[in-house]
Amino acid sequence: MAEMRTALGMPITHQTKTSKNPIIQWILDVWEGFYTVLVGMGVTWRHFFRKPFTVQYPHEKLNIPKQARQRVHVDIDLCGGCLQCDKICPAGIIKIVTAKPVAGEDLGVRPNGKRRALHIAEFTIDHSKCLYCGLCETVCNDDAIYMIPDFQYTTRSLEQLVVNYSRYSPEERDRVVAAAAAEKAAKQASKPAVPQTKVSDPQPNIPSPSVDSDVFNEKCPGPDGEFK
Amino acid sequence: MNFQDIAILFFGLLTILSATFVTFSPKILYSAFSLLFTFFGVAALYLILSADFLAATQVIVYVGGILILIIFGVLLTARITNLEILEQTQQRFIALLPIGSIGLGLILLILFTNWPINLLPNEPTTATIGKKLILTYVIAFEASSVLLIAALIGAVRLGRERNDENVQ
Amino acid sequence: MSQFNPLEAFNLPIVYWQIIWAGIIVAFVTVFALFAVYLERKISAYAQDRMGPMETGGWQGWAQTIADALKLLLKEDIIPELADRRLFKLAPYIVFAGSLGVMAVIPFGVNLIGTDLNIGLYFILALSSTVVIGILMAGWASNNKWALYGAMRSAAQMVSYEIPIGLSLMLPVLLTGSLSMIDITNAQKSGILADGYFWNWYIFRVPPFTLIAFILYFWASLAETNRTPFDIPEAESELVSGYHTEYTGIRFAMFFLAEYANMFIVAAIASVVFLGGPLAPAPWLNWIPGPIWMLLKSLVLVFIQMWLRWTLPRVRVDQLMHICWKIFLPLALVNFIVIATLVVLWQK
Amino acid sequence: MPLQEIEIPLGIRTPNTDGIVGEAMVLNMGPQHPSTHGVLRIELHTDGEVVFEAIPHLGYLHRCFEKICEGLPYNQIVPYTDRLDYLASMNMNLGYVLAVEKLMNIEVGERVQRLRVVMAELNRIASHLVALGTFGLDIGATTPFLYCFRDREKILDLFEKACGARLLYNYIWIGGLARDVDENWINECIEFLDYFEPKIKEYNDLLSFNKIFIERTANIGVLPPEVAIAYGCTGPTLRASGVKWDLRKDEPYSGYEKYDFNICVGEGEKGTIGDCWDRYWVRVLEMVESVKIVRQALDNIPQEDISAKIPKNFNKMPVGDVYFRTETPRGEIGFYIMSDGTKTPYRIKVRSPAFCNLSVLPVLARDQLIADLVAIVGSIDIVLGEVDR
Repeated sequence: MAEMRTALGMPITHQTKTSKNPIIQWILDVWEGFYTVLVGMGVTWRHFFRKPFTVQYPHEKLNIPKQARQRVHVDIDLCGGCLQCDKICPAGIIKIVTAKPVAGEDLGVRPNGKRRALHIAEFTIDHSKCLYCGLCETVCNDDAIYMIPDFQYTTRSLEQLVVNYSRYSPEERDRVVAAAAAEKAAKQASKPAVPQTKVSDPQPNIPSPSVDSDVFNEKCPGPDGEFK
Repeated sequence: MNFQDIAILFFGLLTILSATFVTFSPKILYSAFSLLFTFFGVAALYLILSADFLAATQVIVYVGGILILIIFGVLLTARITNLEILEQTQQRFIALLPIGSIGLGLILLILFTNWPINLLPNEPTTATIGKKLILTYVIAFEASSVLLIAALIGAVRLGRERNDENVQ
Repeated sequence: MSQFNPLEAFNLPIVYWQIIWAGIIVAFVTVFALFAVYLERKISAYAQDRMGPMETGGWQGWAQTIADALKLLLKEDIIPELADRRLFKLAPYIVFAGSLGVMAVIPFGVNLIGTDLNIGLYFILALSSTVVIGILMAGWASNNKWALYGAMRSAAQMVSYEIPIGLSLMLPVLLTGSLSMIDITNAQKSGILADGYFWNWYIFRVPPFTLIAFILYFWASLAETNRTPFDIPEAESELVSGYHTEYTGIRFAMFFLAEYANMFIVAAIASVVFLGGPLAPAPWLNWIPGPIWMLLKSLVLVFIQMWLRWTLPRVRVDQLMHICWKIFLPLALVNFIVIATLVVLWQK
Repeated sequence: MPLQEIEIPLGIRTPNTDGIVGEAMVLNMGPQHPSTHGVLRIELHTDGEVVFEAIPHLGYLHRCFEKICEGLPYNQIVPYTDRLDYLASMNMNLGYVLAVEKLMNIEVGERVQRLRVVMAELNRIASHLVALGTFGLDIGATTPFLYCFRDREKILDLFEKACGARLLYNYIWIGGLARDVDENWINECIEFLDYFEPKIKEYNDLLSFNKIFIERTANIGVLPPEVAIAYGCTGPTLRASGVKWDLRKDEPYSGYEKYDFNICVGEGEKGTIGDCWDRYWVRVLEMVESVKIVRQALDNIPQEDISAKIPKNFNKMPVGDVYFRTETPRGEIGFYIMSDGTKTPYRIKVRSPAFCNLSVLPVLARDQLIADLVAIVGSIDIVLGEVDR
């Protein structure tokens, strides 16, 4: 190992001088103690004049790469309701309730050009149990769920970390789920279902997320990040 | 009543009160700790009587040495973690005889001594003490140092002996 | 050189002056402790590539320790249920009083001193031994095993290190022929070559020996003040926090204050005894008053104490004793004997 | 020495000096204590400052890892392995993934293998830096700890750029990697290695060769090789006792056989072979070796699809059991996986190195001072997440 240490500029072996004479040995020991203390003081002395390694956190932030996995974010407009993320999540924190639109109801087109086939009646993520493994991100076909580098989302209670990303209010959710169930029941009775009243386009009256979390109501940075 | 009188009264009272506490406290550690105040009171009295070297010696020897030894002794007993180390008083009447005679002797001594009333001016005593120790009382001084060295050697011998047995 | 004599200037009876000086000392120690804690945090930060307190008070977080002290004052005073309440309450005062009392004989200027006892140095040694009692009291009364261990270690350590400290401090006493702090200071004004220069200070007076005595005193004083590498009474990785593990709020603050006051005291003693105290290093610097020189010298020593703390690991209990009895004591003894012989020869 | 001659502690001893049976003082070190490296509780039976019996009590961080695994598909277990040894998550991922790949007979490509080695070795450096720093902290030196963390931060930055996480990576997947790294990352990695190598001298000046540090650690907690083997110690703890045993050399996996590096063993430079200083020093030397391995692995790294071999689902698993062990910074981690053909494992058993290394503590701690016990606990470098699982 000696050649390796010389290559690094380290002493080959830090062999201290030893002596048979106990008095000389005593002097050598005292000197070594004194000398190594001075060497150590030299190291810290040089550091007094070095630029600090840390940054003053709230005022200046370190550059977080945009692929950082700090929080799960859902772009609900893109979600097709395939439930892949729900299935892959090791901690089981994603709860998705979908409902088929009733006959004749058109849910429009998603921003990525695909047809919206399902009501995403509920899309709840319990952030307090998240493992930050990023598996949900890798299985999503529509890039609707992804990790964002937003790490400041402290809340005052654990309940506030359970966030519903769906645009449907609880009443609307119950309504579409009931409607889908009714139509299914009606189909099973092999009768053409009575056309229901058309569900209004969810876009005009966007209900706020059902949980009052200031943090989550704020505009989240996208995957490209507005982070410095 | 000037400042000195007040000081003498205060420190005398402190000494006597804490000494009483040393004697009558049921907890042995309380006794030990109140010795601190006794020693300090005595040192302060020395200081008022312009014996400043004696006062500092009183503190350094009794507080810095003997008191710490006493507390160490108490703490090194088997049940140090027990806060309730109590002291038992036994055979009070037998003890009364020697203590009473010594006390009587001291009281007689106080009453029949011709105490100087005027306080000496505050003069340095260190040099005088040093000269007296090394010139006038040199034999006593050296004898006591020999005694101390003998005690030290004895202590080292005792400590070593026990270690050697442990090694075997 | 400050020749200002407060006794003459205000024409006060000496008792009043001493009471005023006591007040000044208490205020000074408190302010100094706050400043020293801030300094310690900054020094540790810069030694470790950090920034330390930066927020409180604006510029460089200067108000951080003031805020911390206020917080400690406002905190609940918790006394453990099974602790010995009376001794638990008493201990911080004894520790604080012990270290504060020493300040009485430290000269800040040639005439700026609480009381010029003619046994000044001896008085310092005597009074600093009372701190041990307070620490033992705190450790035992806490009814906590870690605190007890800390107290025992502390007592053993401080009692042992009094000896090399005493022997090292005896060198200037031998050279001066007096125990008074003022006499020791004045004796460093003149000596070899020209008067009033720094080479007259005792650290440079008898070349290797007084320097060794100074180094020995400085290292032993680290043990006396429980500083790294000799901070084993409060070694946080072993004993959690040593003898003040159970203390909170204002009582903890008193221990803390006493610790930082002690740091200043040992530095002040070193600067008076070895570095000429309030004397300027050269006559043409005499326009700077003595108290500033005194503070400057003490602060440099305090800085070195902190610098050492953030560099070195901690020694073990038995190694501490080994260093004291087998390294410091022989060196101090040899030093002492050589200087004593030299002084005797000199006077002949 | 035959095994029978090794004294194994049985029961609790009592102090016996000069025929006087003293009363033991029972001291609870932990679960909240500055130097137990997590929620470890050590029951100390002391006589004054001398510890004559130290009994570790575990389980404060038990999270049922093995039971959780029985209910999860194979690929979802990977994030849970991160949490075993949270200071060396990459190595944990690698150990588990290699075990599953052995079960499924997957051969990954050259780039994946090399990147896995790079990540594992970088994580070894990061983990050893924590070990060094906290060991210094146990001895009372605060500054080296901060320096070590400063350099570890740079490794974590690299990891964050590669996979998005700083501590729990979920980077090494069954059959591949979560993300590929680009040329830029490789350059940054080499930049880091150039920066890091001279820093080792700084640690040595400040800590390794400091007289006080040597006095505190040399000849303390000597672990003879026979005892180390008898207790199943692995990793630096074993190698410091002079046993040349490293799975990267002895049972090469993931292409370790291609790299040129040394197995660092304790030589008793400052005291006896197998003392605390040797355990510390072996870690310092291993960081140098890891730097060497990373350089070799990054040299001319081939381009390929890193996700080609990732299985789509785990519905058709081979039935049977498999055991695979790898070398983590703390020693051998072994994953024993029983498969019944379903997509979740029937049983997973983890042989964790820190647990086995900790079991030797009662032997090492006998008749040592409390201060030495702290040094011993620091030198065997346990991570409670892995001890308790």
